[in-house]
Amino acid sequence: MEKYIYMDNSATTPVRKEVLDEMLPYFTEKYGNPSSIYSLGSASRVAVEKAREQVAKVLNADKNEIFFTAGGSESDNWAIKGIALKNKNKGNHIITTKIEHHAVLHTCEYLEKNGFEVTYLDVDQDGLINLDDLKNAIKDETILITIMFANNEIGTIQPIKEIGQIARERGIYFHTDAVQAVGNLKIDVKDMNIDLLSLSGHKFYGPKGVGVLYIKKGTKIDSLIAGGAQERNKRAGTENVPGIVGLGKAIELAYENLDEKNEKLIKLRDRLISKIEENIKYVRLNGHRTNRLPGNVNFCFEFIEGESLLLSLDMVGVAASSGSACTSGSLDPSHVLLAIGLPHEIAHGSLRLSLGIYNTEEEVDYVVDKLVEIVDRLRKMSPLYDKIAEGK
Amino acid sequence: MEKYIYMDNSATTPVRKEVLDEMLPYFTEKYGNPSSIYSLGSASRVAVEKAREQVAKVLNADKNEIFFTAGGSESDNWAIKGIALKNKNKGNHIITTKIEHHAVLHTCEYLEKNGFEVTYLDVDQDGLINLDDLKNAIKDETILITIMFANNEIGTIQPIKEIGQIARERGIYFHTDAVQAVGNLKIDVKDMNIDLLSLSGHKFYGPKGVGVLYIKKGTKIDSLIAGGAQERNKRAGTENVPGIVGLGKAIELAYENLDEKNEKLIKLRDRLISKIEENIKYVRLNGHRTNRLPGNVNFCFEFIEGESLLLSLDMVGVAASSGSACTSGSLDPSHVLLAIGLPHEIAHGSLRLSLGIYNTEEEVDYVVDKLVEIVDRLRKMSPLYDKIAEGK
Amino acid sequence: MYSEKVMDHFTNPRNVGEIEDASGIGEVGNAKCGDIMRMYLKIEDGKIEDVKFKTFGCGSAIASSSMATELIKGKTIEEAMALTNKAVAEALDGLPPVKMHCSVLAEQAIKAALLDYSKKHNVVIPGLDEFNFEEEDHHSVTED
Amino acid sequence: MYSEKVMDHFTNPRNVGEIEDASGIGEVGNAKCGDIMRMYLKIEDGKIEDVKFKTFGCGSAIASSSMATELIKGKTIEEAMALTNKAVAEALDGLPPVKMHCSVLAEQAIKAALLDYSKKHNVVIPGLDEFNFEEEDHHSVTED
Ligand SMILES: Cc1ncc(COP(=O)(O)O)c(C=O)c1O
Ligand SMILES: Cc1ncc(COP(=O)(O)O)c(C=O)c1O
Repeated sequence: MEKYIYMDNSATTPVRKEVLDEMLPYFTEKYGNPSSIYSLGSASRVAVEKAREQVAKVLNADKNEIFFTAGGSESDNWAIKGIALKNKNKGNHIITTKIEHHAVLHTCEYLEKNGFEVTYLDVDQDGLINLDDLKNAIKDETILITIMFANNEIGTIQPIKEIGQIARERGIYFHTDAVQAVGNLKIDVKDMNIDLLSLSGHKFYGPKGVGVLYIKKGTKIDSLIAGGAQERNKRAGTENVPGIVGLGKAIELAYENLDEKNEKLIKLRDRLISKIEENIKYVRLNGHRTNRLPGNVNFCFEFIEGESLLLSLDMVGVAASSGSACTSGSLDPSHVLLAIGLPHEIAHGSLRLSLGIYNTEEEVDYVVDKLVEIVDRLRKMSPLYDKIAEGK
Repeated sequence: MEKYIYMDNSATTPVRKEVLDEMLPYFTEKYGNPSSIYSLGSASRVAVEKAREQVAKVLNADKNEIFFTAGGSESDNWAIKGIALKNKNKGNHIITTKIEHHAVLHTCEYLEKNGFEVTYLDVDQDGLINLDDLKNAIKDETILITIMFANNEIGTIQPIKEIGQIARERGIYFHTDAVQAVGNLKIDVKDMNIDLLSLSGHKFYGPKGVGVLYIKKGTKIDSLIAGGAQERNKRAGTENVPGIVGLGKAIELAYENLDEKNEKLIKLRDRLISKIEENIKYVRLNGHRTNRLPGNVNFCFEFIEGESLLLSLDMVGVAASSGSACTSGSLDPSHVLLAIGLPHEIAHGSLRLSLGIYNTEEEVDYVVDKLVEIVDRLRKMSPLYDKIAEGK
Repeated sequence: MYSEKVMDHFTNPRNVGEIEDASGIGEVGNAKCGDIMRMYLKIEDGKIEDVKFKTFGCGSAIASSSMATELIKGKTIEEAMALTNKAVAEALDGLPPVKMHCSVLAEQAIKAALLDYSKKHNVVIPGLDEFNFEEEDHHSVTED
Repeated sequence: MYSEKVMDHFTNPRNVGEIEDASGIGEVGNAKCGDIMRMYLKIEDGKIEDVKFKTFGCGSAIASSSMATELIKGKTIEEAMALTNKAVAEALDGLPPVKMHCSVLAEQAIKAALLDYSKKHNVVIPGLDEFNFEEEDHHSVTED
């Protein structure tokens, strides 16, 4: 294998060199605890506050509304449990969708076991929720609407501003899991009426293990991690200073020339989509054709199973994923693909290729060439395909 | 200022060069998501599992009992909330001490607001709990005993094995916050009857923002962070691979030649203690004189206030702390010093000097010289001292 | 995740294909669960002269099929009957716990093909009747 | 955390000490809360000829004392009465929110010393009666 083609940028991304360079001093030289009052501590404090401003700027938030966490999952858990438990005197009903990330779904399921009621909205074949469904689901007891910004598997982008408006009008908190959106899409928490927003550093060329929960000023929320007075008394724990510095730098870089980068990414994405559709039969593009993340491509290849596709791609130096990375050990097909109406047997044969800033046209073409061969090989081995091949 | 003397190793430590070197490839080259099945993912998976073994070995645990978290505070919150909520059908009573870290205390207080009852054990003037008090506090409803291994402020080490035995005999889960102990003291979870143990990477020359919760096999515990299937389905979130790798390496290094390192550290510590006692009047050593962390020195200097002591030390290039680093923004005196029976006005004048592997005898002597000057200067400014000086 | 043996049998599966005039054909699994195995046997004088398979499934399903065919090729019916899923997994240097059901499928596919053979050719194969083709629900497999 | 001005007044505090034959002495705060300020005034012809202080407290308590003495030295009683805690904090280029009470203490210490002077010398100082020496409980200060 000469080269390695990474097309799993929705699973995680490498840390950019400029980002790592900013982080490095905070491991060995500027290692002070930001809570310490001596100069070494202040240097860390200043660095953390700078990162907070970098995040706030991108989201159009106030820096005091940015809280650092250990990643997207913690942010999701904190937002949902924190709002639910703090506001349970007001109501016990939560609205979400069937296509959320497990960090949201499993948290909602946990709350269901503990006295809360959750409505899981359906999505259409493109993965979009229906705003009327949302309105109809709202009850007097509804205290939280949590709907993801963009889906991690099929890339579909929800009408966040409209959802936020509905929530705002009814006085219901609105949380959005924007882990896949941040770094790729423009976000304005004020304009979009967002009360809480989760993001994770490693999805936009920042480090793993650090994220953010944006919490609009005045929001009533319990802490998930109690203890020291860090993060304005809302999230305890010695700050992951290098991680926070890296996240700040990464988000700043991600939003430099965003339009330009996205134009390039969308061109690549659409090239990949059309080449697959032109060269391979019995395929189905999952997710909305245009209203999707700039780097997301997701196909079902009928008659074959996703994991064997992934393994075969890995053998020719291509990294991709099937379902979401977090569940690739699982035997169940993706809940997202089932929610958009795919039958189980087809949902098993999905492939996600997520493009990033380092991918090229040559790579796209190489991947398509290899895909043609692999799909052909696996189909020839498949007992489902021979009937088709025979024209049955 | 020619050199900077860091004597706040209990607040945090620099990342050792050998540790950072192990971490570096996982930022930019081996950046795969450990959940991904392709080779880049497997490389990360292997690295995470290696670190898990490094931790397990030090604690004498099984590798499947090691769960990575974002630090000591998360581990404490998870252990306490997770046990309490999962076992609330068995009882609602928790036993802890008055000198725990806030990550434990505030979590207990949160549970008190939510239907649990908490007993806060007293400690004696050295900071030790009384085992009879513990036995007497146990009720039928007691589901958890959480007592720290060694105190972060005064360094006193609790009789963990005996506590564990009492808990084990009564069938009560025993959690210990060992954030200050790990890296400094020998720990054997089996021999010490520990069911859950928290530790944090940045206290032993590993990175910030990564920790561990040891959970004995068979322990019934809720997740704090739900979502993906990471950490055997118990703690969701894309793994902080570089952080985990760093923690693994750091803990391994910390336990190489531990006895030798501690002998040196204890010698330094005792030199610092006796020189302060010899050269400055009206001082009081806090914590047990011998049964304390090898690097911990904690004194009260009467008639002066801790923060002004810290600032003055910083001006001459010495980093130290007063109370715990996490609460140095606070105006209240340390709850630990109050618990060992100090009056408020004396508790305000505390100084913690925590020694680490990089400190030297020369540094100790320099710090004592400077302390003599600073204490003298501040006392001359103090309206409390002139009465003493006049012999009143 | 997978052993080298698994990867080898996945990448270069032995005995893929069909047998035109098979003595027995067995198919187990279902597409809903993500794996189907079809096994073709050519049996002469109580010996498995040839065996081929077609599989829809993950890497370990394909590797298990391949390994299972190798293990019974040229063997007697009794020997084929004695093949357990554990033996398939062991021959592959092990499978991840969540993937053990693939080896179960392989064992079942062989037995299903032998059952087909025994029916078509009116041969009694001892042990076949007792065999339970209902696989335990592998979707409830959890790690801990 | 602290401005350069604060650090300067902490490291080189102006007017530390006592005045033997002070016209008025005021002490506020208490050791339990971690800060005590004692202010000595020498007043002649309605002017503050000299001022000294002794303080037990944190860096900003010492800096506030020092700055406050500088701000009233040579001023009239009326001018000293007009000194607010905000003015002290501003002169120090600001104090962290949790430390604002230190500037309050400084203001109070001056007023307490003026009260002592007014009592000892039977001078009426307008505004002093209204002044409330009960500081709001600064222990309940939270950041959000
Ligand atoms: C005893 C103790 N427990 C818990 C913690 C919290 O650890 P972390 O800051 O890594 O969350 C600390 C240190 O800050 C500590 O000293
Ligand atoms: C939509 C979405 N939400 C949440 C997460 C969880 O983020 P993390 O793995 O950083 O905890 C992810 C990624 O894994 C995601 O794609």
